[in-house]
Amino acid sequence: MLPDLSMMQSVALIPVFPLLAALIIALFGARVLKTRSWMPAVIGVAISAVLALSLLVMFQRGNIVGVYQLTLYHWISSGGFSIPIGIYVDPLTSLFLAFITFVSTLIFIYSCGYMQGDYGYFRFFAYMNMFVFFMCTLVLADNFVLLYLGWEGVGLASYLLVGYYYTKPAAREAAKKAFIVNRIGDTCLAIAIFIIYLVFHTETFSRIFYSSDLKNVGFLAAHHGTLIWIALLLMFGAFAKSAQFPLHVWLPDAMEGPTPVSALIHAATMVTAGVYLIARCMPLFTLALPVLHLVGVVGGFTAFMAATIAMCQYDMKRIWAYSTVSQLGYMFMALGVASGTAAVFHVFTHAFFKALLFLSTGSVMHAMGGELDIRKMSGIRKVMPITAGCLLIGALALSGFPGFSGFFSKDEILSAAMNATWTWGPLLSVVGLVTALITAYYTFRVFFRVFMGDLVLPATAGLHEPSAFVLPGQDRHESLAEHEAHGEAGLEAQGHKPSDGSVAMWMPLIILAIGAAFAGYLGVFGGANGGGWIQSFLSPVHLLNGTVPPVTITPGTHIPVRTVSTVRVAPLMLMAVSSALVLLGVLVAAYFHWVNRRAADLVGASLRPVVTFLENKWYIDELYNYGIVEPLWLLGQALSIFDRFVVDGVVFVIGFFPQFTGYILKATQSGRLRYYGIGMIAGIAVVILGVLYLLR
Amino acid sequence: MPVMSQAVLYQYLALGAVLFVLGLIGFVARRNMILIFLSTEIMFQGVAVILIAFSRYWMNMDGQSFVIFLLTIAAAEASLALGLVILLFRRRETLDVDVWSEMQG
Amino acid sequence: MDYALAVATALGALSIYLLLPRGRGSLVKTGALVGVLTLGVAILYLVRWVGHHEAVGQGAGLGIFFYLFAIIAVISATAVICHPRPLYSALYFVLLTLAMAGLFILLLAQFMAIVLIIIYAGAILVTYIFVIMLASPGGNVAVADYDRVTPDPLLAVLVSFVLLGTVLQLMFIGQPRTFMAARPVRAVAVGVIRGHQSLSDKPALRIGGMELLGVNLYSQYALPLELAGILLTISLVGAVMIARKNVPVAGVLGTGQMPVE
Amino acid sequence: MADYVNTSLPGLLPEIILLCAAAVALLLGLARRDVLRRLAQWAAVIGVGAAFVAALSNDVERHTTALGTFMTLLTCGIGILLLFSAWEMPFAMDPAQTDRHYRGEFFAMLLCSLAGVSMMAKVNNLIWLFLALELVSIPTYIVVATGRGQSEAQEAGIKYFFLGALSAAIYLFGLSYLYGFSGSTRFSAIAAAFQAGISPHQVPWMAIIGVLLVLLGISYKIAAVPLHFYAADVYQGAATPVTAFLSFAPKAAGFVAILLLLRLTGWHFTGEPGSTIPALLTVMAVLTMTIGNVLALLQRNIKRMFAFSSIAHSGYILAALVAGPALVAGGGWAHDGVAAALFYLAAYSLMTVGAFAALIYMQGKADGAEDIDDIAGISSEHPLTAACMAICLLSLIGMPGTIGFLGKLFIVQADLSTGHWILAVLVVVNAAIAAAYYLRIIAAMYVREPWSPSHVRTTLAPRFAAALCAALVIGFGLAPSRLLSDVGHAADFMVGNSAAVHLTGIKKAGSGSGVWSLQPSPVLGRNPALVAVRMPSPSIRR
Repeated sequence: MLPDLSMMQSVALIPVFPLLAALIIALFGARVLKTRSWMPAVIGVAISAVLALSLLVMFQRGNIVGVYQLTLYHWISSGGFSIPIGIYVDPLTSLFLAFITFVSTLIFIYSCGYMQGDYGYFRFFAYMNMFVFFMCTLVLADNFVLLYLGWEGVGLASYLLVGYYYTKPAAREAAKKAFIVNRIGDTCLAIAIFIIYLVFHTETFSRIFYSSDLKNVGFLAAHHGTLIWIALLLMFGAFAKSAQFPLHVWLPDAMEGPTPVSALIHAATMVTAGVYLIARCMPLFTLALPVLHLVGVVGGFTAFMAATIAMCQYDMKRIWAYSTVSQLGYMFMALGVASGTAAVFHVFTHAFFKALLFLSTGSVMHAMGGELDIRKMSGIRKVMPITAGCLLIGALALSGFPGFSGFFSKDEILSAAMNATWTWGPLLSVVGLVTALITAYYTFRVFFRVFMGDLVLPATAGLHEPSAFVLPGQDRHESLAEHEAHGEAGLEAQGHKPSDGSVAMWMPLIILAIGAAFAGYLGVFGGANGGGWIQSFLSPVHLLNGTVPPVTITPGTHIPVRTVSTVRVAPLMLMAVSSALVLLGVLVAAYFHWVNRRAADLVGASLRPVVTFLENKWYIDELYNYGIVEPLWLLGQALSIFDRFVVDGVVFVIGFFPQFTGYILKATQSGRLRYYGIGMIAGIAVVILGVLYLLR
Repeated sequence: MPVMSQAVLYQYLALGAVLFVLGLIGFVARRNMILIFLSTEIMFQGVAVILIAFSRYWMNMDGQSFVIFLLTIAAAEASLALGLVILLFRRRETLDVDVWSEMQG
Repeated sequence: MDYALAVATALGALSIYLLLPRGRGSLVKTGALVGVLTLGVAILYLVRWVGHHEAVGQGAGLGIFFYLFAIIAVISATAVICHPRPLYSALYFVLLTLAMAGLFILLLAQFMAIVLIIIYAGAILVTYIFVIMLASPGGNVAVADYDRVTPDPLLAVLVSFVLLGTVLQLMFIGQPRTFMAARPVRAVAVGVIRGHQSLSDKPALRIGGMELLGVNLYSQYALPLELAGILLTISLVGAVMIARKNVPVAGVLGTGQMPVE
Repeated sequence: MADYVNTSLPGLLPEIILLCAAAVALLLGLARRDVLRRLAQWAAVIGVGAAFVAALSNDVERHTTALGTFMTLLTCGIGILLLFSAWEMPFAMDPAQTDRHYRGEFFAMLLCSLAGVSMMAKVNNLIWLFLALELVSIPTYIVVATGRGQSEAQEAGIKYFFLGALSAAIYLFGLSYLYGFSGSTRFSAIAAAFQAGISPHQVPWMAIIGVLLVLLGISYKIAAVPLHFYAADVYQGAATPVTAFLSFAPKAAGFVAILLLLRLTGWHFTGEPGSTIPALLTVMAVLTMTIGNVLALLQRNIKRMFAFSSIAHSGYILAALVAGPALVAGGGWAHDGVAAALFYLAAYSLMTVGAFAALIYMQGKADGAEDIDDIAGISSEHPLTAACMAICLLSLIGMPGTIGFLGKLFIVQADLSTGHWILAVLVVVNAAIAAAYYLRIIAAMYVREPWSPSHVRTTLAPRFAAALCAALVIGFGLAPSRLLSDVGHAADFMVGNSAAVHLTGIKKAGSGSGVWSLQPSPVLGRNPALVAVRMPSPSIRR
């Protein structure tokens, strides 16, 4: 059945509406729209969401089959060199588009309430729209150059948004760090793209991935090394954007941006660009198996590392940031065992529950006047019940509690790793299980600390998020001090009592909560042959799971043919184990952070009499604590220090090196005519000396 | 008309190079703006002698024509230089070039 | 590497280093001594080199004049860059111009020699001296500090003489004929390519080559000649633009003084 | 053999028009009444426009060359933008000065310089080359020194002029050797001499020294290491419209001169000792882009930052020249380093003039806004100008969709396809570093809030120029085929002819770097890579 052409062209409009909205806001935001700037933003993204969802429906109904490519315009075409601008639509694209625009719309609606009264209201929406435009371009691109446009564009938007509260030094630093790390990745990606052109003489996906070269043994043998380099460089590009070790350092710091930005960019969409890139380029990666395995190993390590670090953080947003890094690690683990479907499934569910968690946290932040330290608040479910409920659902999904969305997608990954033909695949699976335990622990640590127990509110509760109205020259502490001077009366006069916020804020939470709770069932039911809907939906993208005909490149390197999408139900054993571990994690967290918050402190004390032994239920909890939680906690501390000093240091050096060189070179710009003359003559003398040397 | 040998030519080339480099030294060693520009004139003289020697060697007039243009440009630049020197002297009451080094870094 | 040449270059560097003005502890006499030594070594080297490569010794009779004018030129150029008084530098530059004119005559460029003297010694240098007199603080009685002390003589001399030494080494190493193709063939070849006639049989050369120069200028370089005229006009206007005092407009400030920052 | 560069008087019509317009502007600028003086700028604009039309109607085959036409069109196009940017210039002198007369001479100077740039591509002997270079330079010396009343301008003037005279002496020294080596000043004779005189085992030192000295002397004009020192001080000190002019005119002239010079050597100065030229170009390219970028990182003064970025961009173009004309069959046209260099030159001119025009608009009457803080948050008050500036800056970064991206793309591909892997990677890495300081400006404009109300110029001309530049940056970024074909023809001319000259009698150098050696082939000059350029759209000269 032929695809509906007009429909396909309307797909090309998906990025256009956010772009239009961004332009309208940029041009008229300051003068005309002002506080109404949210209107074009939300409308633009909502139209895109409708279009994207209808595209999804068309794929589902079979109106469109397989891959559809539409060249809109020949950008450069000259001789043998041509770069078209076109769209490449397959179920993968459609799925990404759908959740990007859908989640964006919800977050935009949320932002209307959240950013109310902010100093640069219109700028915020202009950048957010620009971001959605670039993200959609990235996903829709039919060639690497266009993809690079989107890639750079989301980086630019992210840079502007992280540095949004430019008066905060931390925000400036975070923006700078995000910039440097992303530039590393961008550079790698750019070089990879150039090499791809040199090897394949085209940049278009369809011509590369379906190229007969990839089945040509001679071609592969000739280009084996080059293909490894391409995959390696693409991998580093993906690592930087998706915050994988050692390029993950920017993500936790990027939480300095407004919370909706964290939710949209640094949790739900932009960071998944790396996953998209590798999933899209899976045909290339399957020809460079060592690199693919490296992706898996680094993913596993990152998942574990970030989870342990998350255990010993106190800032809620930071915990979720590390959890994002960790969950992205899961996705790369799946990619590493050539299971794109599992990775994409997790991206899909993660978008819902992570956006939910961030937005709930944003509500907490909004209500508590910007305070996010989990030690300073407790039992706030009493003042903001909706948020508490939503955050609980999000936490259940994140920790992979049986029946919630995270459970199914995580299990898909674990079983894919377990079933992988690669020798070390099962080991990755084990790492994933351990990480699942830790994840459950730190997730519920936050929940129990903050929402359960007695009501304790931080001093700043009731203020707006302070950074939202810090003007140039005014400092966050000043506004806090001002607030404290006003005292309780000031609270009544200036702010409002802590609550769930306006409808615009809690409505999206509830919708996201529904998604977070039930999205996972799409991976189990609704499919064609009794399998999951996601799997059968993505099955036309047969390159996603490395189903490339086996080619022997060098003796001993045999590419396995695996079709993970046929594994519909994960082994029950694995499910049971992971459920048990998650439950254990939740229980431990509940005990230490809800039931008996002192217990953790008591453990450090000396042994107690038997009575206390019995009173303390055989110290089983403490045993767990000693045996599992405490060592992991220490490991987390250690990794956190490593993170802060070593990895950060390396990034710092990379950013610092040009500046340092600059300071040395600065001496040459002495401002004196004579020295400039001497410099010129010296340069020429060196050149002529070189000639003398060469002529001898 | 005796033909000029390469050996004789090289004497002139050496002289030209020496004059050129003396001009370079004057340019970078001295601080007086007028002297600095006078040094560039020495460099031009060095180039001129080389050109005329080549002209003699190749028995054509291109080198001499070149020198005419060289002198023209040298004169044009000299007029600019002197104008500039007068302007700068009016501003700072000195011919020291090191005074003019406020922009740097 | 040609060691004799290297020694001569190094001696020259030393001499210039010593000769550059350096305030009180002046070493001019030592510098001059080293300079004379340098010239001696250089002349000996050149004479030996020419004798070695010149079988017939054509034009040897004129060699003495070359050395005479060359020595004057080098000494006066050195004096220009080393003299603490700018006025003397300018006068030495006149001497340099005269010596160059002598060399030009040796090279059968009589017209160029006259032009050089008229333009440089006659016009440009007069302007220079005028500006020096105009712009010298204290009217040329005292020598300014910046003229008496050279800030970085070593660096300047070192860098420049490395350049000179390298160029000279390149020039004199090996047989000259390996560096330039034999001329007759090339001259003919080039002449054929360009449609130029060889000039050696033209009587005009003997009377200074003015006729040929004129033909050359107005045929081959007619367009550049026009350009040169434009350039002169521009620089004239530019010099006026640069050096003019600001004309006060009646009623606006009206001091007519250039503000001094 | 035909003349090496075949230019006749009708071919010089655009330059003649420019110079006549300059004379008119000069006379008008000296009129007694200010009303008449103000006609000078209109005379200038009309002159440039007429030159543009004259260049369009020139017969490429008979009167001039593809390169000459391309450069004239580029010069006149950018020239009009520069004139618009400098529209208010004669009024914007130092407010402390008492002279309130309108200075029409300024435009005459700009026109003369533009004529020099345009003429540069049409010269056919060394003397003419020298005069054209000086015709470009001398007016710029004047406008730098007189551009504004502050003492910075005078400091810039003396640095630029004196060091310029030094560089002129250096390249004259080299030119004298080139003449001495070949016995003629004509390009055809020099090329023939290079053809005859070079073999791997016998390299005339005179030729090498001559070429190197000319190359280095001219690299002053393009602000390449090691003759880059002056750039920052001069760019900072000069009035902003003059700075904009400096970032185009001397640079374009210098690159064309370097191209002509390399072409004289037959592009392939190879053989073991002769490989100095590609080696030198490589080292210069690497140092130039790296030093320019790292020093730009440290600047807070926008004009100074642009100065260093201008150095860095010269480095990119040099990197393209290293690739040279790649006469490898089977590749696209983009493998042609010369085409990449010319394309980047055009791209760079557009984006930098656009950025400067926006900056001029944002600056107050007395060139107030120089520090990056001065333009903070300007986007909310002047969204259009800020957007133009942002577009030009993104293009300088190399954002896809802009002309700057294509420029870098072609350079990197030219380098990669000729085997200069390291150079290509360094270009990409440098582009990454460069983004830091460009984005700082964008962030200042868009993220921050204004600290103080900004005074912008009231005139629309610079804003118009900025908008036009931004539109062209995007337009050519999305539809580059016309520009590509023009550039392709120019490069075709440059390479094709030299290949024909050197087809005979040159054997491929044995070892060497091999990078610059020509592969003698029967289709040289009709090289498939170059012929391919012809196909997409009809030639500029129908």
